[in-house]
Amino acid sequence: MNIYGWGLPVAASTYAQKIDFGIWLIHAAMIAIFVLWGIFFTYLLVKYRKRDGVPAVRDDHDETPAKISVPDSFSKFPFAQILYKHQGELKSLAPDLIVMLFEVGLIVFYAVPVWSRIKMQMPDKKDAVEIRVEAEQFGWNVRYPGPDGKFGRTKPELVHFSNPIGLDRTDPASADDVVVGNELRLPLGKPALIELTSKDVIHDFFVPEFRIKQDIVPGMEIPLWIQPTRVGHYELACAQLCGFGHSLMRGDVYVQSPADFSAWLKSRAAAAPAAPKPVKPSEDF
Amino acid sequence: MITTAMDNPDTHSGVSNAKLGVWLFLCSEIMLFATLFTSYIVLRTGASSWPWGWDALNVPLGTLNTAILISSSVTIVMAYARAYDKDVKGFRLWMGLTLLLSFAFLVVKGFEYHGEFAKGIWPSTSLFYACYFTLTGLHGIHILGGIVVNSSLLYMSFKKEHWDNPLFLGRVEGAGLYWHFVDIVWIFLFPALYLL
Amino acid sequence: MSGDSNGHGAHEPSFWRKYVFSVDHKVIGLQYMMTAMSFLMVGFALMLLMRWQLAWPGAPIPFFGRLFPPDLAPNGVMSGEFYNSLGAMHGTIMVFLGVVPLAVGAYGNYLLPLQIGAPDMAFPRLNMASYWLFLGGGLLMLSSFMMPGGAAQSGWTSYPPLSIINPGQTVWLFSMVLIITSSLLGSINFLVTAMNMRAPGMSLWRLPVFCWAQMVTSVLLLLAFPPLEAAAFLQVMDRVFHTSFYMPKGLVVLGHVSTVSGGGQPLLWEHLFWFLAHPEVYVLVLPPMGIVAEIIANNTRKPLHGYKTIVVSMISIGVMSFLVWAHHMFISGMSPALSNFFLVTTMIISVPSVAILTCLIFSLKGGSIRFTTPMLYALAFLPLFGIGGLTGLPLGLTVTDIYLHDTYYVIGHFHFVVVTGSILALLGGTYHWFPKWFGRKMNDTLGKVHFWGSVVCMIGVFGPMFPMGLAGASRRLYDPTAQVHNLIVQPLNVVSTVFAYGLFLFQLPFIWNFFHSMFRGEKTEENPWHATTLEWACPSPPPHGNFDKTPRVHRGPYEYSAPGRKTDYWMQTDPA
Amino acid sequence: MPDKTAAAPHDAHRPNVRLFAAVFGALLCLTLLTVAVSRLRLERPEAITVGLLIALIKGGLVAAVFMHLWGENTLVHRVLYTVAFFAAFLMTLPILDGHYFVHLLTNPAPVAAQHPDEGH
Repeated sequence: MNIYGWGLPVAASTYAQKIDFGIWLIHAAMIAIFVLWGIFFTYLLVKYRKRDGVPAVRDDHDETPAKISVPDSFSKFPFAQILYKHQGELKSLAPDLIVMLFEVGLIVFYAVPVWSRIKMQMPDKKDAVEIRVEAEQFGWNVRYPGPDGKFGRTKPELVHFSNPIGLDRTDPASADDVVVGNELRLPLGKPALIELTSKDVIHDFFVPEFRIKQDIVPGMEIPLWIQPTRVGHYELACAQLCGFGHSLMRGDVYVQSPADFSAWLKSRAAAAPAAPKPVKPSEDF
Repeated sequence: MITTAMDNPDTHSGVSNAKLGVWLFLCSEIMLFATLFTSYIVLRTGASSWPWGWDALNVPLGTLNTAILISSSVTIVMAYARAYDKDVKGFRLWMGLTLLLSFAFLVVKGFEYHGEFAKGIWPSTSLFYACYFTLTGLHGIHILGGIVVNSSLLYMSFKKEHWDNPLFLGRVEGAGLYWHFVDIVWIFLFPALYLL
Repeated sequence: MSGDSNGHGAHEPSFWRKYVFSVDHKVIGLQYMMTAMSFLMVGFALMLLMRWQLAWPGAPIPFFGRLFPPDLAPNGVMSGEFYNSLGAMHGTIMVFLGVVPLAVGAYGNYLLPLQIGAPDMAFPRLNMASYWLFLGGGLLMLSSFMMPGGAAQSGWTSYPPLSIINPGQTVWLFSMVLIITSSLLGSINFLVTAMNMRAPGMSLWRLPVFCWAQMVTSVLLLLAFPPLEAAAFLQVMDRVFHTSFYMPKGLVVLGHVSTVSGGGQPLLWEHLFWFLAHPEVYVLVLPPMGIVAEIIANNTRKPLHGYKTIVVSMISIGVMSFLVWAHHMFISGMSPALSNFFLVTTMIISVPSVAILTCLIFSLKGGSIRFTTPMLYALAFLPLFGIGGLTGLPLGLTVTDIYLHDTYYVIGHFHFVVVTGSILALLGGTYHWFPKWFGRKMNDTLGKVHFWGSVVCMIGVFGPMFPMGLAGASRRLYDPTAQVHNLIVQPLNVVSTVFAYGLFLFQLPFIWNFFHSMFRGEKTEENPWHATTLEWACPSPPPHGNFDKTPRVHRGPYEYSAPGRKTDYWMQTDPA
Repeated sequence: MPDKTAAAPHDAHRPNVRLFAAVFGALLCLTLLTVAVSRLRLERPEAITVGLLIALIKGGLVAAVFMHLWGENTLVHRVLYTVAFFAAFLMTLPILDGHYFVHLLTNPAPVAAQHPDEGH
């Protein structure tokens, strides 16, 4: 099965289908509104085109309401009179009412619940794979806490091309941290809790197959969660202009079976440098 | 033209062009300073620490400047009162005093800035000083603008043709409105930066 | 405002006073028009360069490639920096120097005093100052291409810290301050004119829709621009004095630890920027809506359906437009709870917009529709702007915006709004009011060629962007083929580019038509379209001072086909 | 509506010099008061409340008396209400968002919820 095609890419996370549902529903409604409206529009253009000897006919309801005379049958019902007099305005608001009801439905039953599910209800750290993603011009540094489950300290002064996130290897917690460049591996079916940080400018974490997109703002740690539903190789792209190399800023996302994932993580943790290395100040870089 | 239009309440708002124009301009200024205050509040709440004005700035000089600016607000409204009574000399006196006070404000501000620079403090020193220099600096630019307007009115008051022009009093009032607005901005800036 | 407003019996002014440093709102309006249209062409030319790179990434630009300095385009191939500055400048020029000055500066300046029956603006000299500030800001903006460091390359949104790190931004900020000041002076002038200078009998409910649109627009400009001005000052401070309003602590830029004191917040800029930039969208849209309403009423030969509904909708759009700005920031890292507030306001603002479109369509009912050239533009506006509006729906909804944000879907959406909406209406307005400006008509055949060519090409350029966005193609990519998920929709980029060149070709008849008709076009009378509003009650072109004697207004703006009258139009000035 | 009977040529306000003097005195006293209160080093929230309150009174006096807002044409009042409305939103919403920023800084641990996700 092809991942990419016309229309939306393949859906590979739990909330992807919810987002797709909204996209298709709105597009169906949009097309319906546009077609109905287009038919009416064309009909008006043909029917009321200029013809010799056929003058334009003013609609009574184009007049100001005060001038409209109300039929006698309405005399007993003052409210009905008002409605009758304001027919013109009410008629033009009728399509609005339909659109409004549709929108209210969307907000109440779809947008607010799904939004809070995706953006405001993060998984518990116990059940989740914790990952930190630090973006920079123009690449991704993905960090796993390693067997001890703790992220080590980082310092901006220690940033070096061999140590892209400035990991302080003197901190015991950071000794087994796994740092990989431009590669994000996730286990299938388990929620991943990702903390997004940026080293320099605003970037954006975008994986089309997961339907997730989140700006990464320097100075902030923005949480995000993903629960993959499909094994595969996807793409992590930056979606916020971050400089001249913006289009080159991409990474690979691999969703693996939990067994494959932990095997990979173990091999990487074993390969992590154990002893602290002397680090030069970054000015020499 | 204007007087005939004023006679037409259907199609005239009842506020003269100059005054309405000044008020609309002040509206945009309100939005400008509202933005600056918003930025100040947002940055301050987000900051890990924020110095107390008494430790970081020269509060006595700031208080003096507040008094100077308030006095200049009174002198300009007195100048308006004199212009209202067509008292040419009185107008010149009060307008001259206003100008004098506004220069005094800038001089005191200059001493204050100088004191900070001498201590090696620049806008880039910390977020607090960035806010302080930017906000007071922009306010100072507004003072300069006011000085230009007020001195041109003082200059105009030496020509009789302007006193015969029914619009002259409106101009004095407009300049006053602007000056009071600059005063109000300072009334909020002073506690925000120096005292709290 | 003293003696300037009344030019009768004045001696003939010199060439400079009459055509260059004029205080006459009509001359200033035409100056705005020429300048803004030139800027539109410049912005369009930048886009043509970008479209080449997007369709055939890495291919040398034909003919022009060698003309650029090697650091911008080595061997004629556009560099990433150059692409980014083209993108930033395209957005800035089109919005701030093209469409807004055309819609407000040109049309508003020329038509507002005429339509309310005033001899000139309330403050003619201020009006001249606005134009010259605008021109200065515009030229400064253009000159930034020639300056060391080049033009701004952080997008028209200028998000920090990128905009503070990147070269070229300072000139952008300074010219923005000039342009903003120009807009502020202009909007004060418009509002005072509309409040105080209306002819006797011209009560607010007798104003044409176009005047209402200009008034609402002026309020938006007046109150939305100052926050950007303040935000721009702060960014200037960050760039020039190394403060850190928008710079957080501990940045490491390309391996170098930043030395600024830190503590700033990039999101603050986003809030302040969008506080302006969302109302700005309605500044782009409301005056063209007013133009469409005028043209439709005139060419259906009947009153607009729901005049008051349209006006009230415009006012509510104006109010609401201040409360929706953060729907541009749903995924920016802003508080997700706050997003729900902006979601609701965004859905509310769609209500008055739909009401206006509905009223305009219902206005066709019962009419006797003349398919004149301006009417074609006004009619095309309705469905095409409708597409732009409808595609805003999935972008305004928080959940679907997660996926569609910053993709080509967004580009398609707002270009349908601004290009097939605003620009189409503004072009239609040119055909409609050209007889008033120059006393001559534009050629009809060329107008129709221009119309059909432009509409087909515009749809061809922007239509493919929707499927591209759905496939996940991001905007602002120098080389879209660098990301795997874009490859399948890359052919659509080629389609878009081809149509963009077509669109350029179809503007040539318009340019020729405009200048040729200015001098050689068929002469017309005062009121060639048999319209009812006040601008048609004075000579074409109107003299300095506009009306021979102050007009007196007796009725509403769209008294077409009134029963019991010989002619099918009843001018606002006709006594009986 | 404009007062057409006024002696001044247009909508000017008759100045009241005594009132101006009184306001001047009040403004100076309030300035000294706010400086004195600040010397007390109250807790930040209280200090801000008091300082803001005094500044509001001072600003209000200047606006009402010196700028003649007291007794000004209602159009000017309406214009100012409009601006106040928009400025209120301009200030509140970014400040609210600023609080979220602080919240993220101080408790990065996000909300727990029913995970893993039920639907596949």
